[in-house]
Amino acid sequence: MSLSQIIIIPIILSIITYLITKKFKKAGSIINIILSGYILYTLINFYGQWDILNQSLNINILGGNFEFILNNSPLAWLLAIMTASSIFLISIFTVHSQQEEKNTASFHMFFSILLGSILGVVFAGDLMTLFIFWEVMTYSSFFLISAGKKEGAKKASYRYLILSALGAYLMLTSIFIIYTQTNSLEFTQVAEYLGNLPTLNSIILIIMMGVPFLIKAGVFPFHVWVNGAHSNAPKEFSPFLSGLMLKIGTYGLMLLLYLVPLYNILGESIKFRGLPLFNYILAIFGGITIITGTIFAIRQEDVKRLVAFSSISQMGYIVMALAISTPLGFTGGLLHLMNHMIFKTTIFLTMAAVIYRTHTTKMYEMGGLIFRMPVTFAAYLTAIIALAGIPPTNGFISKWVIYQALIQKGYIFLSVAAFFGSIGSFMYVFKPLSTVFLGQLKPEHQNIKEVPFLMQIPMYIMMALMVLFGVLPGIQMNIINQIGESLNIETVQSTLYTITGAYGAWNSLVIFNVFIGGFVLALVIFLLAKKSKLVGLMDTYTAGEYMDDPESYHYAYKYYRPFDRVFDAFAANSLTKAYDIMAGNVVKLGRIFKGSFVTGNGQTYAFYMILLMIVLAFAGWIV
Amino acid sequence: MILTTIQFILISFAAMALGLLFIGIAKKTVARTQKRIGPPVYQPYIHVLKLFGKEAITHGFIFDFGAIMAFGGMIATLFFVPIAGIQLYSMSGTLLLVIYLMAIAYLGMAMATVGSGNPLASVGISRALTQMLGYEMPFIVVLLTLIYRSSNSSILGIVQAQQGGLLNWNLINVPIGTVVAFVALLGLMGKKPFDAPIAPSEIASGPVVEHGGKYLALLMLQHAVAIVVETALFVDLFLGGATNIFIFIFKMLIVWLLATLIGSIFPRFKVEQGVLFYWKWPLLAALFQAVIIIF
Amino acid sequence: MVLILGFILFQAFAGGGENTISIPRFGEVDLENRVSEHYINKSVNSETNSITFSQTQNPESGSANYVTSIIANYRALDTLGEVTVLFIAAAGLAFVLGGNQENYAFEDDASFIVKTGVKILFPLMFLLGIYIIIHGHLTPGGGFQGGAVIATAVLLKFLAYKDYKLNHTGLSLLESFAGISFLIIGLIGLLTNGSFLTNFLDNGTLGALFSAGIIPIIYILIGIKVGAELSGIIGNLINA
Amino acid sequence: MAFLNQWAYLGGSIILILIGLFGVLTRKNLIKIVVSIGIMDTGVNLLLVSLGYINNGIAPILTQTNANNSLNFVDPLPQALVLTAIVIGVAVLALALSIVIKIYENQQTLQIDEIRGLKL
Amino acid sequence: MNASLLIAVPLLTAFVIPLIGKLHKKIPSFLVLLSTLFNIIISFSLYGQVMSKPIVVKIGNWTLPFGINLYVDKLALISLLIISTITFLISIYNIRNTDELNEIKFNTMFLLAFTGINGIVLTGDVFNLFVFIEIAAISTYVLATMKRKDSFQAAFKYIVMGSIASVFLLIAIGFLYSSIGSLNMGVIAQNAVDLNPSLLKVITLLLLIGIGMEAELFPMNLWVPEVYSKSYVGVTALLSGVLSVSGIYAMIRVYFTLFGGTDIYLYITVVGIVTLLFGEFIAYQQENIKKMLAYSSIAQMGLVMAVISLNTTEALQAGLFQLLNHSILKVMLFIAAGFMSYAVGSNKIKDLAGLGKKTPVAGFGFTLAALGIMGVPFLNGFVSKMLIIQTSLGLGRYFFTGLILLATLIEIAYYLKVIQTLYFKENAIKVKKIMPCLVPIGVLSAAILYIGIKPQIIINLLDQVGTQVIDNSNYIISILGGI
Repeated sequence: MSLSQIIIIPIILSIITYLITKKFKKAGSIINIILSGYILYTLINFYGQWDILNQSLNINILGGNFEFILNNSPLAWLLAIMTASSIFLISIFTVHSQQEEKNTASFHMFFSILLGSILGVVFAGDLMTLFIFWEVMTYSSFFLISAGKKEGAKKASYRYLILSALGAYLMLTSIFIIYTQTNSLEFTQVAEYLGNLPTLNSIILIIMMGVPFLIKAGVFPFHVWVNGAHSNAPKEFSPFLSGLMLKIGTYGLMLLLYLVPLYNILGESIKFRGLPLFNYILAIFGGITIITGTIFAIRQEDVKRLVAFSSISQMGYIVMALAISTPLGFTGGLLHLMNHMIFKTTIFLTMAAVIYRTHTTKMYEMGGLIFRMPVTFAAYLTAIIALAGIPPTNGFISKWVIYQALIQKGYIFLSVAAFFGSIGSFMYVFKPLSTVFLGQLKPEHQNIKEVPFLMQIPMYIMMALMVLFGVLPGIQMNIINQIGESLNIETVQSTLYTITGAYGAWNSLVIFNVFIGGFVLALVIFLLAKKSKLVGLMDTYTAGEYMDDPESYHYAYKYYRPFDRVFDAFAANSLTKAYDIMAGNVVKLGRIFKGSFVTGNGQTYAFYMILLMIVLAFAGWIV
Repeated sequence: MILTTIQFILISFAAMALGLLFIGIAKKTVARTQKRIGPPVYQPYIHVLKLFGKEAITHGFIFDFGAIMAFGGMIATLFFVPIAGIQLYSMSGTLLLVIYLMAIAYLGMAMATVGSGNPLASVGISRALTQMLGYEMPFIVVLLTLIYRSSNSSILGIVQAQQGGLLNWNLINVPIGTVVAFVALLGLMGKKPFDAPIAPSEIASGPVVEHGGKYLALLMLQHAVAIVVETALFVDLFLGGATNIFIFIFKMLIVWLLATLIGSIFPRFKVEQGVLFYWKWPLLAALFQAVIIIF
Repeated sequence: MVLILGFILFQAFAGGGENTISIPRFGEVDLENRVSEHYINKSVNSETNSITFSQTQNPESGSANYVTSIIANYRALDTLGEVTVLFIAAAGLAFVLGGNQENYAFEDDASFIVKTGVKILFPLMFLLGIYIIIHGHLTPGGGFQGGAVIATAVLLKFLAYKDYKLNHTGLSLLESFAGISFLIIGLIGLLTNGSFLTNFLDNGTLGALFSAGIIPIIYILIGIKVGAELSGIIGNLINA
Repeated sequence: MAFLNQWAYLGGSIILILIGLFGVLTRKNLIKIVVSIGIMDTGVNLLLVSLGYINNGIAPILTQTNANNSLNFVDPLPQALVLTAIVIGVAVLALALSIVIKIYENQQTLQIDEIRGLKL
Repeated sequence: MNASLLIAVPLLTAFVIPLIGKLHKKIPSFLVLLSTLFNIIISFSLYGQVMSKPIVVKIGNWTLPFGINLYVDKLALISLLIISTITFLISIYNIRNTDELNEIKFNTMFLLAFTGINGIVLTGDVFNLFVFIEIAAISTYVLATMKRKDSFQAAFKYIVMGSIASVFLLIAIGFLYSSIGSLNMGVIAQNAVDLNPSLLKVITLLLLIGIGMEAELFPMNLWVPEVYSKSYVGVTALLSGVLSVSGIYAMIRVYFTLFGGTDIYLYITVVGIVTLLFGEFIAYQQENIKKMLAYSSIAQMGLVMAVISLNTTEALQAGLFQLLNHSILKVMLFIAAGFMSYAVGSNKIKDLAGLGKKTPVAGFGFTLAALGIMGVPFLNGFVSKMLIIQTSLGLGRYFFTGLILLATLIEIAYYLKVIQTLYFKENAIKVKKIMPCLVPIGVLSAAILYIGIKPQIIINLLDQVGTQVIDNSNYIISILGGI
């Protein structure tokens, strides 16, 4: 298949998917599995053919002077692979999990459209193509989100689309401003043009272009949509939303930061510690995002909301690292981008599995599921170890590189934010672990089973990936370095299992050995000691009390109350309110218009007609 | 290979022994400050051996797994903290690593305890994690300052940067940082006034409430190793380490005793009080220090 | 408010500078630069030549009444539209008032004098209407005026008799018929001379009764239509 | 006098229009509004005719007495237009009246501010 | 074929309907169908001829500029095609759904309105324009009362405003005639440049009021919401999708052809923008779906006028494209919405919850059209939006663009609400079983998608239209011959 085909085919196929799935519920998943699998295969064949693979797709639009320009670069390839693979895995997951859903057909249709549009976005060779597929992506994801069962889904997706549309229009405006100057929208020409502009104008243009990306990435001022959307989306879509949609936003940011080398454009502007102020502000936004996300994540009682907020904070890392735009920062950002996709997808998948069985997302309504769903637990455990950045998983490596980048430049605030996020992540990832999987098993969950095998497959694969990349980060470094070359950024030197940071190198093999060693030692000691006897969970120290119902014996609700008490004031007035007020004003203005003009009295209408004439007449004399 | 393994085992057991000794000394010291005679110094060894002998109860595999993970993780951490310049595995950039490796141990412990299904344990863990967020912030800021200063993120490198006399110690060059780090160390070691997580009188010494027999023994060993690791880390970072093992241990002991004494005279913070305390003065001081160093 | 508007409207008469066109002063209209000159000289298609009453043979749009010639011939499309408007009004009115219970007719018949007067007047007025319609192209008046007169006659009937009814279906059929034939005439013009509403008949002598081609026919049709519609409107308004 | 002679018709007709407009804008009775519309129409027609007037011109009809096109006829076109305009005006008025009747039947009043749906 | 048939045939049919309408219940609807179809065919047959040079049809065979003439250039042809096609589809919809109405009267009026609209587009004579505007207006007055009950009040307002507008129009025509001495658009266009400025201004303002009535410009459009929401769906669709087209056409004729040389475009820009914002802001907080659509179409009209009044070829191109899309999309929206609200017997948006599944066809139609208006790629609305933004930015009108984008954002907001209600909410209102109006929605959807994916043809066509309209010398020459 050619590039244009892998973009168009899913979009065309979606309708067929819809029709078939109306008949056979499982068909949609299977079609998507095959489709994404095949696309994955094709993409793997594309590996290495950078910039040879330039194609144009002639759907004439916008007065014929336009055609889709597609281009295969390492970065695009990476994101495409990530997209296809995660859709592949999630589709495997949906075979069972979509059974009791009502609108399965539309789910799969939009999922497949989404696949095509995201591929279009990443392979886009010019701004217009990017924009068009961007819009398609936005709308299809909107439908996917609002298909969520919860009532909040409507509001969330609504907010999501309005924000996205706002961003889209800013982008569009800047695109056309550029287009009217340079009759081409190829990234290279655009970069050239922006380079020649006076700094202020180019910054304004770039901000207008960047806002939609920031919105998609859920960065600080625009993060309001993320939690609602993630927590209310269908349980199978949340993994994708968090694992990839957010990354597409960062992809756009990367285009601005590196392909349109912001660094050169802002070369002579104000600098802060050798970093253009613009980038620094972006990084600061990243930091704020981390802190806000963490604090809110710790507060949550709904597990999906919790993970959603953790996504926000993790995106903060990526944006921050990318904004620093040193080689280390770039590498760290990309590494974390990949790793976050892996472990966040896993977390959401496990949560989807849990919801699939327990039909609730409130953490205090579950508990002790470890004995019922061990595989899910294992996957979740690995994922959170990765998320909390604990060796020997992939999460730590990327964070380590980011820290290196931060320390190298000595950004104190950013470092504090980063560490706050990473240590806070201990708190919020441990909360579901302890309240959902550990602790007392609820009576109503006595006889639930582990999810079907098909739903376990993605978890296994993800676990394997996390450990693999934890031990051999060189695999990722390889493609990252290629990306670096293609964007002519000097690369971080690395072997299969070492990465050389600014101060000191990383050697995952040693750590792995030592870790195994310690673990074995402990195991030996443990086994040497006397065999212990197994007792039930209710058979514990109760200070002489008799406890008979697990409900009251499961410490889950408001797990971190003391901590939350510190931030109550902060959480009370969030940014969301501000946006709601804005929406309210539109209504008010409408009321004013209506009240003053649409009185329902024909004479008033006539009066306004005359008034208009008079006003215009006098305007005519004045002007 | 064999040699490495043997060294590995020896070092770990040495560390355990040392840690238990420290615990004994601490008990003695506290008793003396409170006008008591206190247990003999070798009491902890007896405890551990006895516990290994006793029969224990378990609450399922996560209970076992957690205990193993806690101990193993702490052992693993041990090997990245050079004690008197000895570091079995040579690797640069260990400082950040150590912090996170310790986290493994804590995570394991947390899992084990929560896996027991005892709410008191859960409360303890939630407190512990909350407090962790408290003391890590200033501590890590100080560490970053050190790394930036000696432009090297490996502990050995920082030690080497302090060689040659008292004046090169970070104790002198980074005084505020040292103080902050020490206060953070108190929290790290769960000493009063930062021992809300294991408050024996409120939550029946929280995390370990369910542990008996070998589990408790494992946790005690883990605690012992943890003490060694933390004190050694402090010595390495601020007291210029040492080439001679005895001097090194002496320094560790001083730090440990200091911590113990302070702990023995302070009342207990509530958790959020602790956190807020850490974020008020220590964090500000650490940031101030960092600004001084970096600019 | 309204006065300001009036002020604005009067601006229109403000004489502009030279070489700008503005509204001529009242009564000082110069037909030279208006299209109507050609209408008066009947020289739209042909050359300007002197026209005299009852002598000129076959002038273009051969009606002695210029207004009629304009209405029914030069600007016949307007008239068609106008007829349509009236048709819409009649039909619409019938529809709007259709099916209402109340009856706005008088309680009882008018006095004997009125009745007798109507008895005498009705045929005369009807006749007068027909006369006006037929001589539309010679004398003042025409289809509309005649139709109006006829409708007035019908109104008299209503005044006189409280339970006077019109046959609305018949009227509407009449309207439709008249309208259709108007259009058909136009279409015949289209077929014969390749242009809609062309005067395809011989114009005869200026001023003769049977002259001016299709103008009398159109006017008769209009007369029928208008008479029917207006009386229909009256009927509907009085008692639908 | 000359002034009057010149402005009587134009000005008068415009004033007539304005009166009608004023009525439409201010009257509260539906019938009166309709009547005012009628006044406006009349004003416009008068305006059109007067725009076509020529000083001491004669009616644009050839008859035995004035039987030649070289005579000083007034402009016939506006009169034709006015004829059309009148008819249209009549149509609109009739329609408006019928609607007023219906409204009266539904609401039993003609005052605008008592009628639901006319004044909210 | 002769263009005058475009007026004659529908009129004839309209006259015939009362005669034979009694024979069978459905005859009137089918007659309407036939005549609209006939119009489509004629318009297409004129296509080739018009592309080479504009057609001038003399009525009554009088030499111009003395007789009345019909004038068909590309713009007129496009408008004719839009009008007749849309009306055709609406009348297909009417066949099944006019049961509660008086068939004969309704169809007669419908057809007469159609005639009037055609006349507005075709005529080349100012007074004739007035006559046809009146025909369209009066017949819509009647149509507005079709639903009986409350619709009378709305219709009365409509009549009052309409008659004031027509008076103004008449005054303007009188002034034009008495100053220029002819009613032919060509002659007027030729001399309009020399008009005395104050006179010119008065005339243009009067015309703005008079024709703005049809073009639904603010504040002449205040009758729109009530009439739209109170009248029968087919009528609403006709008003919004067809009458407005003719209104815009008349505006273009007057302001580009008659007063092409003069500078009066700022008025329209301002009025257009105000109309746009007015419509969007009110539509945003409507609970009644028909009113929402009404305000939305007001806004669209404003947008079209504002864009057109930028007075360049591209602007005309963009504006006309938007107009085309508007008439397609709005008609679809009105049909679908009317269908759904008929199914649940309510106009409240919240009562339509879950109808996307219960009445799939209408739901699909509404959603597609709404997405088109929002400007989703690969639908027609996207292209026109692109063109508009491109044009206005190309002219450096940043503020203007900003306002347009703001309006579009609000538009997206309220259409989304409806879509979500349709698909992702539930309520227990029971749905009447009625045959889905498959044909119109199908055709319109096809059009939307086709234009969205291959706008090439239309864009080129409109480009030619723009170039032809933008300087009125073409018009003058084609009417009066070489000057």
